[in-house]
Amino acid sequence: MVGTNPHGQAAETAVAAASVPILELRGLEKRYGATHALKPADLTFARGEIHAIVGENGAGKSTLIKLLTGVITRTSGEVFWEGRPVALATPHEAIEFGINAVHQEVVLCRHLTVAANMFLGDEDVGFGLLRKGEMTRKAQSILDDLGFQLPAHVLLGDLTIGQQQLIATARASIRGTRFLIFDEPTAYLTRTEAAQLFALIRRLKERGVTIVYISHRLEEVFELSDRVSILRDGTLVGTRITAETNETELISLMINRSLEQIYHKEFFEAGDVLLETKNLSGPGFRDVSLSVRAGQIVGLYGLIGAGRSEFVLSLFGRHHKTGGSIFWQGKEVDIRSERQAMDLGIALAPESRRDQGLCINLPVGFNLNLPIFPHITMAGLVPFSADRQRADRQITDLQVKASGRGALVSSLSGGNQQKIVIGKWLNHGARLFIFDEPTVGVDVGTKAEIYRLLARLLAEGAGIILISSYLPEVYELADELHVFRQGEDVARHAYHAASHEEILSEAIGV
Amino acid sequence: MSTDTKSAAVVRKSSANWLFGLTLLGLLLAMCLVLSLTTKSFMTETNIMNLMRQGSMIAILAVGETFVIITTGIDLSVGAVVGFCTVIAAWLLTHDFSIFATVIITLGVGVAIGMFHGFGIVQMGLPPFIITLATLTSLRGIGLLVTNGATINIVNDTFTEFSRNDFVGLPNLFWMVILVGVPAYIFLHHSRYGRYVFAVGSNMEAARLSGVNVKLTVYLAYTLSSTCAAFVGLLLAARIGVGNAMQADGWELQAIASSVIGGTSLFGAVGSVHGPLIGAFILATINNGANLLNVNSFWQRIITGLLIILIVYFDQLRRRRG
Amino acid sequence: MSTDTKSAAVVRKSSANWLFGLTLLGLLLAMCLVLSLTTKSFMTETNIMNLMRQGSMIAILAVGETFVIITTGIDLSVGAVVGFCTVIAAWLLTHDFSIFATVIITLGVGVAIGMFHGFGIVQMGLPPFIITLATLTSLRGIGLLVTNGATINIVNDTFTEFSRNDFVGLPNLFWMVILVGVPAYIFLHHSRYGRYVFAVGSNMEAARLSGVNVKLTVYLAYTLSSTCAAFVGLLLAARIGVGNAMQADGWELQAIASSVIGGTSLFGAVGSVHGPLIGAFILATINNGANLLNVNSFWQRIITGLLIILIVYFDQLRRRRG
Amino acid sequence: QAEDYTIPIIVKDTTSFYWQIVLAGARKAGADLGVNVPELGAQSEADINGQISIIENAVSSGANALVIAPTEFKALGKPIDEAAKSVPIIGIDSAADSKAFTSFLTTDNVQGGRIAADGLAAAIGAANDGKVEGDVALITNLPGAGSLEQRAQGFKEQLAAKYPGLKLVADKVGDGQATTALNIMTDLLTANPDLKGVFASNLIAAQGAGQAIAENKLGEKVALIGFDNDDKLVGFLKDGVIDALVVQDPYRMGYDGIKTALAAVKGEKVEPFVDTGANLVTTANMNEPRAQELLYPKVK
Ligand SMILES: Nc1ncnc2c1ncn2[C@@H]1O[C@H](COP(=O)(O)OP(=O)(O)OP(=O)(O)O)[C@@H](O)[C@H]1O
Ligand SMILES: Nc1ncnc2c1ncn2[C@@H]1O[C@H](COP(=O)(O)OP(=O)(O)OP(=O)(O)O)[C@@H](O)[C@H]1O
Ligand SMILES: [Mg+2]
Ligand SMILES: [Mg+2]
Repeated sequence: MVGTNPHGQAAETAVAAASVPILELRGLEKRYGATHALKPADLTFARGEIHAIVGENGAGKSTLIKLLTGVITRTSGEVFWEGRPVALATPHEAIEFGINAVHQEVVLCRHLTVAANMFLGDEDVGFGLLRKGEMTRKAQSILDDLGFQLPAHVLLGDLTIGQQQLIATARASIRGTRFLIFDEPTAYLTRTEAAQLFALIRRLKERGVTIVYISHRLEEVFELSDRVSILRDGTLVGTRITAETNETELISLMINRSLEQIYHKEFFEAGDVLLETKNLSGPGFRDVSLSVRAGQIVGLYGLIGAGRSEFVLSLFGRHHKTGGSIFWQGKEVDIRSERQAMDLGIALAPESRRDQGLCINLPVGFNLNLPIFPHITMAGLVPFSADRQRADRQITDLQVKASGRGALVSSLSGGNQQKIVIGKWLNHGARLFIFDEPTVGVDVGTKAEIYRLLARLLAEGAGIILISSYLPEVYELADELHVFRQGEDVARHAYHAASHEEILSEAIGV
Repeated sequence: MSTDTKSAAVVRKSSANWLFGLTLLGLLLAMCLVLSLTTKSFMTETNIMNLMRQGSMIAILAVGETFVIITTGIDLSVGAVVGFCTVIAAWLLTHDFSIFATVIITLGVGVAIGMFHGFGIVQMGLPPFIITLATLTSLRGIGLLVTNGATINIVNDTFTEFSRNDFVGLPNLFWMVILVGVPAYIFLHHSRYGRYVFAVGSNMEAARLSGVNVKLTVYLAYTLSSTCAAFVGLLLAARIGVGNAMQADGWELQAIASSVIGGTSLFGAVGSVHGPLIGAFILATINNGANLLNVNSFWQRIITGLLIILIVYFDQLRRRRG
Repeated sequence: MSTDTKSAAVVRKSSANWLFGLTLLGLLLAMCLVLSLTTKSFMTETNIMNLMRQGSMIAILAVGETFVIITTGIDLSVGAVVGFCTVIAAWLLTHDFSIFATVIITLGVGVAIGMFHGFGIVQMGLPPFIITLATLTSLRGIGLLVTNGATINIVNDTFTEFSRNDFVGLPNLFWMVILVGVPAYIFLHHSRYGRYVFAVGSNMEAARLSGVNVKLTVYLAYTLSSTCAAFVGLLLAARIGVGNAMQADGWELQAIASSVIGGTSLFGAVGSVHGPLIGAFILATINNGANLLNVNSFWQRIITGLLIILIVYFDQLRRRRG
Repeated sequence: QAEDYTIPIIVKDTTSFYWQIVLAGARKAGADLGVNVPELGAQSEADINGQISIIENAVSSGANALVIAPTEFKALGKPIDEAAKSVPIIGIDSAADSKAFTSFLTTDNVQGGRIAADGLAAAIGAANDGKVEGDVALITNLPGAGSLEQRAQGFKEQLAAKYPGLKLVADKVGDGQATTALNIMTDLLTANPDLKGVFASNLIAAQGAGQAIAENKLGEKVALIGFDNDDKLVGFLKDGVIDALVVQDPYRMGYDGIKTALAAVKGEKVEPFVDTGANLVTTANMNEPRAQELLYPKVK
């Protein structure tokens, strides 16, 4: 074994168990056809450390994780587990070593119960039969132990996406007994849920579990990690000890330039009122009265499940209101379909890119142009040139990393997919833009671009409703901030008029 | 969420499931009630025995089909497998194989066909619809070739009497439903691989990432389906006393319809063993009742179609509400 | 990424698509070449004309079916609609309706059936498999009821001659493929609603939130499929000169197979118009060739099944690689 | 030299035993006469379009003559006219709406239905001390198949004309499956306890119906008439489950069809119409040589 090992010397000297890194990568590489997703990387993970990985969208973070958990097979390179080369060809093999991951998109079975999901692939069996009651009890005690207040017997599909994410975490933590990877775990979590997660991660670290943590939120990286590695364009550009670096250095390593300011905010003269709701009620929200003016960003903050998405879906005609009224540029309207909302001049970039935002097995160009086919149709037909021009312009403007407008959306990284969700509305000529969690899974550089884009839309006379569960984002950007709690609009603040703490307590309701 | 409300939710959930099973059973019983009021002959012992015989073969097929549908697949070949296996069984019996050997070999043929489907889907990456459609076509051809387009007469009386006889007051055929249904129930609802069948149907990627052997599970589902079909082939050969490759034409659609009437979702991950069984007997009762009421054969088709729509519609409603 | 590499990629992509179309066409041509070398009679004018006639009806059905499959649906009723529409057409013609009126009314029946499917799927929330299976059963029943299980003779010679005659050297039936295929191509690949068909098949909710009228699109797909089937019903009535509800049995499976051979994905959002057309003529050539080579009809079934597996397998390979 | 002749035989449905006997006769004729005989046929008796395509292919593949069993009277008329422009056509089994046949060797299916009615009446009479009365039923295997319609027609006409005591209480149409015929038969027996007789108008229907009667041990009580024959039905006939079979002479149709076609190709004069006949074979007469010849055709 040693003989075939080009780095044999390292393996030989690493006899003292404690000094052998738990996992070591040598020249690990992955290509998807022409895409070089991960260029040969050397990296070691020490026992019991929390190792953060940061990088732009499409930098190769998820690819690295998938390689380590046996989800995809590597193109070349070697992986050493406690000094011994391992194949890691299947998820099963990785689980056997005690390696597990919480993947970026929640991957669990909606039709099975929480307990069944937690023990999937590792069921308790007696006399050939499943011990269902036993497993439910165990799952419940694990959940209770972790402090997640979730029932173990309900169907997973009945939980919110954030709760599902927590179940995925709990599940990974009972399998990844040695090495646990989190790929953007907080993207769908509320603040309290995130706090629960951090507590869990620290506890696992105390137990000697090695943790890899991927996030676009740098403050989380600084809060949690011991070391941080930076990926850029598939290349591992460096590893830093977290205590010895700072946000500016990380950003410049990630995007190869410095970024003075992430939250790009411009102030415009408030124009005429575009949209106004009076005591609007609908499925999931009650009695919401607010107005949006041209040149203004109205922020909606709240915990996940507070009813903000439901509110904007009703504005967009996806659900029908049950009470109250909507005024569009002063005139009362009854919006009954998405098309009607679009014709009025409303655009909505929905919160779930996978379920609501994208046709992921269709090309990028198709997705970008889908909302505007009625505009570019001539005599019932879509002219090829208009189709191509508009798609190509969007791809260039948004710097979408794709092999062309013919590439399928499913081959893009998470963040680049998010750019398509937003980009498809920019050509539409709307006056009111609704962005529901527009920066979930988006890297800092792109976030800054998106914020610039908002400013550009405002400058052109549009109004914006911005929904975010990430308080700094709405706090820094919104001209007027509404706080939602359990379907109600419980507070309204002008720009920077209240502190983070005040807003949080309003959202939680203590 | 407190433990109390949690367990309350459990009770509600499982009683709803139970009620759903009941409601289908209720429908079946209501149909029986109406028929026993409108005809003299429905509630006679012979007719009930006939009904049990008539429903049982589709019922067994529907159980096998259900495994496949739960994995989001479909098995269009089951009717052809039945026909083909009547030929195999008849051929073996006329070539002096013992009944025992005949049963084992015929079931083995079923297993082989199922493995082939698994191979096509897992290894070759073919859509289940296509590979099973291809097998449908080819198997009928092979069966016809074996018999040279004719029927093989089965002269073994022990074999042919099996489908006719009763045991402890129930037709043997109905016992066969129980023989298949009980292990199938335990397998699907209480075994590890049964659960994997659901997991694969719900989210194949998640199942794979959890270390579930997805390929094996798919193989298993198709093999069970084909084996059930081969078993039905044996029963059919015994019942009609001949081997004929063109028999059981269209039974795949009846099996699928039974399964869906019994609450199986064609989008996968939803289904049971008892539902399809009840579904098959509902269809059998529709036909039996129509025959007893001497409804024109053409109206029978029309009514069957409409009832399928109605039953599945109300089932959807109930599930959406529940 | 520079603009150059991007446009290169575009070219590569679209040429790959083109090549895929070509490869199927290549397969068809290769089959023709082999047949013209092994038989004297294949490359005769009459035989090519026959081949065109024989493939054309399934080809038209396959185009209609493709719209439905792209929306991730399935239409099992097309064969029954064809049979039913031969009855309608024959009934109308024997009741002294003009040919024009007959054509319009029969197509109208097709539209109505498609709307009913749309209604069942969109408003009642039924799985396409179930609603079209139910229509299949019921329509055969209604057709049999109308004819009382018999056939209706069509005495109108102008009507019946249509399917036999040629125009500018091509059989009228083949012209009908062009008549349906060209607008279908433009509709699917170049019109707004054609794109919506793809969008709905890929992600219904995303399509909806992009302003696509999803319900209308679903209605449209099923209506087109049933209307194509009604049109084929007219052609078949003209070809066989009678109305008979049991005709076109199993054609739905042939249409689906043609569509899938032609590159349509049963998981939705992938498909074309030219693919299924070529697929249908590949199937027709297999049968024609087998007849000319005097292959036993049982072997024909076996070979057809195997070829379907092979063709779809290689298509998968090519697409995965491409 | 006869070897150079190709005379395809086109039957209605290659998947049934009856047509296999026709093909066997044709094959034998081909071997005896040195003619090349491709055996063609559609996938089902109801598949009209399939048969039309086969005729087209056969003509274009350069046949010298065609022997054909038209699947539907009206529908095959035009295609046969068309084909007759190129080659002589010999019709067997059933007629078609065409004057272009060089020769016809057919059984009259309507007549077959009448014979079945006579057979049924005789069987009921024999079982009921000469009283020909009571409830009877008809089971048709498949809707929409021409010859089955004609048999039903002949059967019903004869009942109405000659046996007023026999009341047709059920006219059932199956879906081509023996099992369906079996289920229909058991339900008929349940719904009509006084049922006296049944006519199952083809091989498959008779197999199913016979099985139901055997299962319920009603061979004595219910008379069953089948149409066509195979080992299974002959077994039933022996056991008294089936009282009589209407038997045609498919082997001869096949054999003589090819023979006549060859004569026509050579320009010899041929008989324009030959009735190959339908015979009633009962349990009583089944051991006569002619019956034996019909019941056990030399298929292989
Ligand atoms: N299945 C695939 N086929 C082709 N290319 C792929 C595939 N999956 C990922 N890629 C490409 O590999 C590169 C790295 O993707 P990866 O998902 O690892 O990025 P990431 O760092 O996780 O980004 P994000 O922060 O957006 O999640 C991207 O360019 C992406 O387009
Ligand atoms: N999958 C679901 N199943 C059941 N109820 C849900 C589901 N998703 C949301 N809800 C309920 O709908 C209501 C509003 O949820 P919604 O998603 O609109 O909240 P939100 O404030 O938009 O949160 P966010 O956008 O951050 O996810 C809540 O009562 C929530 O519990
Ligand atoms: Mg990622
Ligand atoms: Mg939301």
